Amino acid sequence: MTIVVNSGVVFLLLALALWTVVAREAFLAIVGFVAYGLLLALVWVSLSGIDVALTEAAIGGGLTGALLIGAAARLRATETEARAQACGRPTRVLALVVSAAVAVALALCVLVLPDPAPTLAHEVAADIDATGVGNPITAVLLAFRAVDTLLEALVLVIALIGVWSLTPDGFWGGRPGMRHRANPDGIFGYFARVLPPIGVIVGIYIFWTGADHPGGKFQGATILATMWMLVLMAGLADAPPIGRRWLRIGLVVGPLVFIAIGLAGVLVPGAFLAYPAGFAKPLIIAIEVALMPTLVLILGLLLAGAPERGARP
Amino acid sequence: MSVASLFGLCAAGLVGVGLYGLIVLSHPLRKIISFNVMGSGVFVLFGAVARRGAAAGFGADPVPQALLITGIVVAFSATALAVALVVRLIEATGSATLASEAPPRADLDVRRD
Amino acid sequence: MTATPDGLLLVLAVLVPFLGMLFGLVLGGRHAERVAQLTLVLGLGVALATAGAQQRSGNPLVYLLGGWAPPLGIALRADGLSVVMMLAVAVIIFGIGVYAHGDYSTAPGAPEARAPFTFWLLLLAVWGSLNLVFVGGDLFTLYVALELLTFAAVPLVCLDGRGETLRAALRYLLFALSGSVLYLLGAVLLYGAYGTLDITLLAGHLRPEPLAWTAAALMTVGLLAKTALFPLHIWLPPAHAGAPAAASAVLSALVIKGSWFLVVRVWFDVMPNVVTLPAAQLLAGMGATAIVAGSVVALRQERLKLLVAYSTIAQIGYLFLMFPLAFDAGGGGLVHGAALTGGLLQALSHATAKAGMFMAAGLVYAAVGHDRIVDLAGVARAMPVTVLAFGVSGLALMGVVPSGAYLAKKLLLDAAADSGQWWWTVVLQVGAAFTAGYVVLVLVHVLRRRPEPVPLVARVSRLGEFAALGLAVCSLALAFSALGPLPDTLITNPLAPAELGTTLLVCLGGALLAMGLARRSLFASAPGGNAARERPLRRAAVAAGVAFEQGDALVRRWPAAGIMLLTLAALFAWLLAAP
Amino acid sequence: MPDFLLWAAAFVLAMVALGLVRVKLGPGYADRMMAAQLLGSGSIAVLLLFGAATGETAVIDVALTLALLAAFASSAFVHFAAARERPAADAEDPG
Amino acid sequence: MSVLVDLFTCLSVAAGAFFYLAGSVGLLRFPDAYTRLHALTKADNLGLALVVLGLLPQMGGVLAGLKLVVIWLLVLFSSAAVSQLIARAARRREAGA
Repeated sequence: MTIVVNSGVVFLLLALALWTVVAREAFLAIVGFVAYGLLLALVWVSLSGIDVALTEAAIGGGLTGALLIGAAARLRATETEARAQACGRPTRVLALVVSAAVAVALALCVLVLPDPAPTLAHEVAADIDATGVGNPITAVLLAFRAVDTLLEALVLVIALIGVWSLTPDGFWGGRPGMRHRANPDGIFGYFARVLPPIGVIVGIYIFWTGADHPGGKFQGATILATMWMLVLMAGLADAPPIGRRWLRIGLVVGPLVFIAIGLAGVLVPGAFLAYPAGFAKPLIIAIEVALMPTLVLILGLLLAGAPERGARP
Repeated sequence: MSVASLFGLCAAGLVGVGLYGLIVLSHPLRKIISFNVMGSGVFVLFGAVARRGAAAGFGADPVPQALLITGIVVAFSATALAVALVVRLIEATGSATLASEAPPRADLDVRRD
Repeated sequence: MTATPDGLLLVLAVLVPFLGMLFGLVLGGRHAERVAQLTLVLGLGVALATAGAQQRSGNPLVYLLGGWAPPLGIALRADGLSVVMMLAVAVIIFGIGVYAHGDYSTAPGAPEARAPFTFWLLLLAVWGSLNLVFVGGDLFTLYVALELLTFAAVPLVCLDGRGETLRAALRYLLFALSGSVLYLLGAVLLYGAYGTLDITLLAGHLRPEPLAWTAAALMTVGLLAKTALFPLHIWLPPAHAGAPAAASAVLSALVIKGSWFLVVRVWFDVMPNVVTLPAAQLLAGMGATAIVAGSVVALRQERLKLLVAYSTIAQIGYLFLMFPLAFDAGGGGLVHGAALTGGLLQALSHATAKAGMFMAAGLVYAAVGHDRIVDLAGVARAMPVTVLAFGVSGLALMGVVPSGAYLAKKLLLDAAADSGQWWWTVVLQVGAAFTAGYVVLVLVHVLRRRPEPVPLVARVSRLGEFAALGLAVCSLALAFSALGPLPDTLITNPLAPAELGTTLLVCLGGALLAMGLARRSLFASAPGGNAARERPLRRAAVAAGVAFEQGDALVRRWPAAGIMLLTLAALFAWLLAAP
Repeated sequence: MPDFLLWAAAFVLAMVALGLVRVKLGPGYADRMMAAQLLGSGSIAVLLLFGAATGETAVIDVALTLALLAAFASSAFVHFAAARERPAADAEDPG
Repeated sequence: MSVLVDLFTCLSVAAGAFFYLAGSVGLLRFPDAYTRLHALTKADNLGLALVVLGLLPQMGGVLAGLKLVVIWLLVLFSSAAVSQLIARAARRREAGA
């Protein structure tokens, strides 16, 4: 029975993917992409990946969509020019042939995947007690493969440095993005005053439940970051200048605490990123708590873009 | 057909669609969207692989699922950096074309005479 | 699998640069540079210690992160290949750090400025990511490392914020991202087939079967797109030529070596028994095409930095020649051996020399205010150390007698002779001749006399000149590796008539190529003067050169590059499956 | 019972798909922005029905996240789309 | 008892699904943007309300039920605000054109 729903999802997903490619305007493609992101959340639920579904719902639908639409609003004039440079028919046919070939090859690969499938689920089940957390995904992300999570935080820091490096020279140290001047008493202002308190509670809840149930720092941080951006978009507050000391500290506190706890592990149980017996869960939670401000700040600032004006409000 | 195979095949299609868009679309923002479609195709394939690995009381193999979360974050960072570059490129040049250089000129020596 | 005693050094090698970046970010202002300089010293120390530890034990260093063994956990592993690369990168980054002090220092009391601040942080980020690429033992961790490397490298391209460099950076980012998604796709298939992403475990499980072929093909082309092997070099020339000199040195000498190293890892250590000789021949064939096309187009350039950028394309091609030579005909797989050593040595020589060359070109640009090759007459007198650095780098790239590249070429030539693949001998020698060609081309122009002294628009940075010269000399000094790890039968007498004769022949060939292909006739005293007296031979060569240029412009169009990327994937999959 | 809920989920999904045709047709931006609306409430209903049918209670958290993020995304859509309709004064600060 | 509860769920969810149908048909058939907006937001919110109402008794605990209600309120609130904004944007566009 689930196959009916799933087939419907697959059909819609492919249709929306095609839409994002063939749509005439970037705006339409982005509408399609946001719809696509929402549907992906359904896919992850079907594939028993609630944690991934949460991440996808937060990133795929919300964050990426807002990022793209913000850019598209500024790039409209360049679309006609791009359309004029569209490839000719032979190129498109060739591209279609090679992409289809890759898709067919992948489909064949999917059909010949070994049965029974190799899995690490048994290993995770055997060792999860040592980590003290109940959610296997959290155990993988913060114990077995903790270094990936540390690197993920570094990826975000470097991406932010990269975005900041695009600042026009006069505005270094200024505030990111445009100043939004929506009417604070209008609908949008009202909306941006009511939604964030709820969002903050939900975000913290999703973060907190992550130790034992689906959820976690990243999903929670995304919600908090979007609420922050909502407040900025409504003009209720302004983005901080990128030179502020508190901001810089916030950006590095997560990775630094992570590395510090990791190095402490060298002394006591004897390996980088290992936790002493019995202290695993509190240390994992300490790392997640420290990562929260970093993730919220970076996600929000990535959305806001490079500084485009001075530090004065 | 199992759920995993169904979505695995769907993933193959998504990768194909994303690749096609990445090749033929000329506006960089559209390329970025196609990149995301293609990336999500890869992620869905990984999700299907994880689903096939359901065992030990887990609905899916947790290791690929954890990797997926990292992958989604990395893809978002890439998108943010790319979008910032596109915005800056257009502010600086007023154009979003990726085709940069003029076509090669014939030899100076030969043409001069 | 167990950890080895000194394994913690591997963690430090990755952590130290990243910690430097984080502290630089939080301290800000001119502290960013201070922190970076401190980190350069510390990191060099860690690299030396790692190399020492690996030498002492003779076995790969292994560290289990968090104490969890693969397949559940992640291991860091450093074999000889890794430590040599780590050491080279540490030395080159140190050199670049010294060089960049001139361009990117912040005066006391001055406010934090964009370019210096981001340069130092990104330099450290590139370093940390590269070290992770060298020691990572897990294909997914390596994917993250590759992305880290890309995100750190892309902003370096457009550090000066000009429109054309922004465009180059965007091209680079988008193409590199396509490449890394293909790599990830391959890794996903491997996990689906074998249930692990650990390199050594995978090597044990992998069998020649459709899943492995597809995965190998996808990962290979994905990495090649990031390495910019011809014809996938769509992004390289504008990016490397447009970036500021210090950044170009980082990009050209180091960043592309990250993905090249992963190709080597995947082919030699993950799937040595899956890859086939025809696939290796294709890889080397692409390399050979890169050498010819990159060199011809380099000779046709008017600007020094573009010339050096196109020469990078040729050098990248060189790095892929070793694959078929490392093939063990009896065992039917890739083996670690003389050919791999040769390839590695080639990479090190290229990295050091290329960094030196870009720095020298950058110094010229900064001092003269332009880098039009034909107008560089008299520069040799104005800035002799810089020209010396350029010349020494050029000699090192050519592979003349006392240099690392000479040894590398020797190793590869021997391997070609041993395996009976004589055609690669020809490619190796032709490649050297082309290198000689563009070095001669530049030197002829800069050494030319000029009645009045060259007007310099800026003071030449002494420190920068010596950094460039230092790296160039390092490249020559790699010849001393003949005293250490290399087989002592390799070079019986480097001054034997045959050796000297070959070198002379290569230089002569290079000079002829330069004369034939250069945009402006080499011996024209005034530009455009003697066009009427062109010989037919020169006309034919010029026509060929123009054809190459047009071909290059054709394959560097985005749709063409994308289609070729996928076609190559199909070709690799077919060649892996065929025999 | 689960079967019924799944049928209901499939039905709502089909309705969402039907509504998307309007987005394709346009003609104005308003119609297209309604897509975000429709998708938000539609996909949340599908998720809840699907979760209830398969007994996966954590799906509610996904729906909760989706509700918040869809609200954010659709308001961002309207905000930016409206901002570019006007002569830039509203959203951009020239100084 | 449980049969009654299930029946309630079925009826309520079916009614909810019907309103989704009504909303989509309205979105397709109505003549202009305002009426379409009206059809969509009203019908869909009611549809979601009925689905949530139907699922409430199927939830294990109070917290889950509470979260369901919060979801509905969130959607209600955001669709009210966003549809206002959409309508304004549409009118401004008409006025401008």
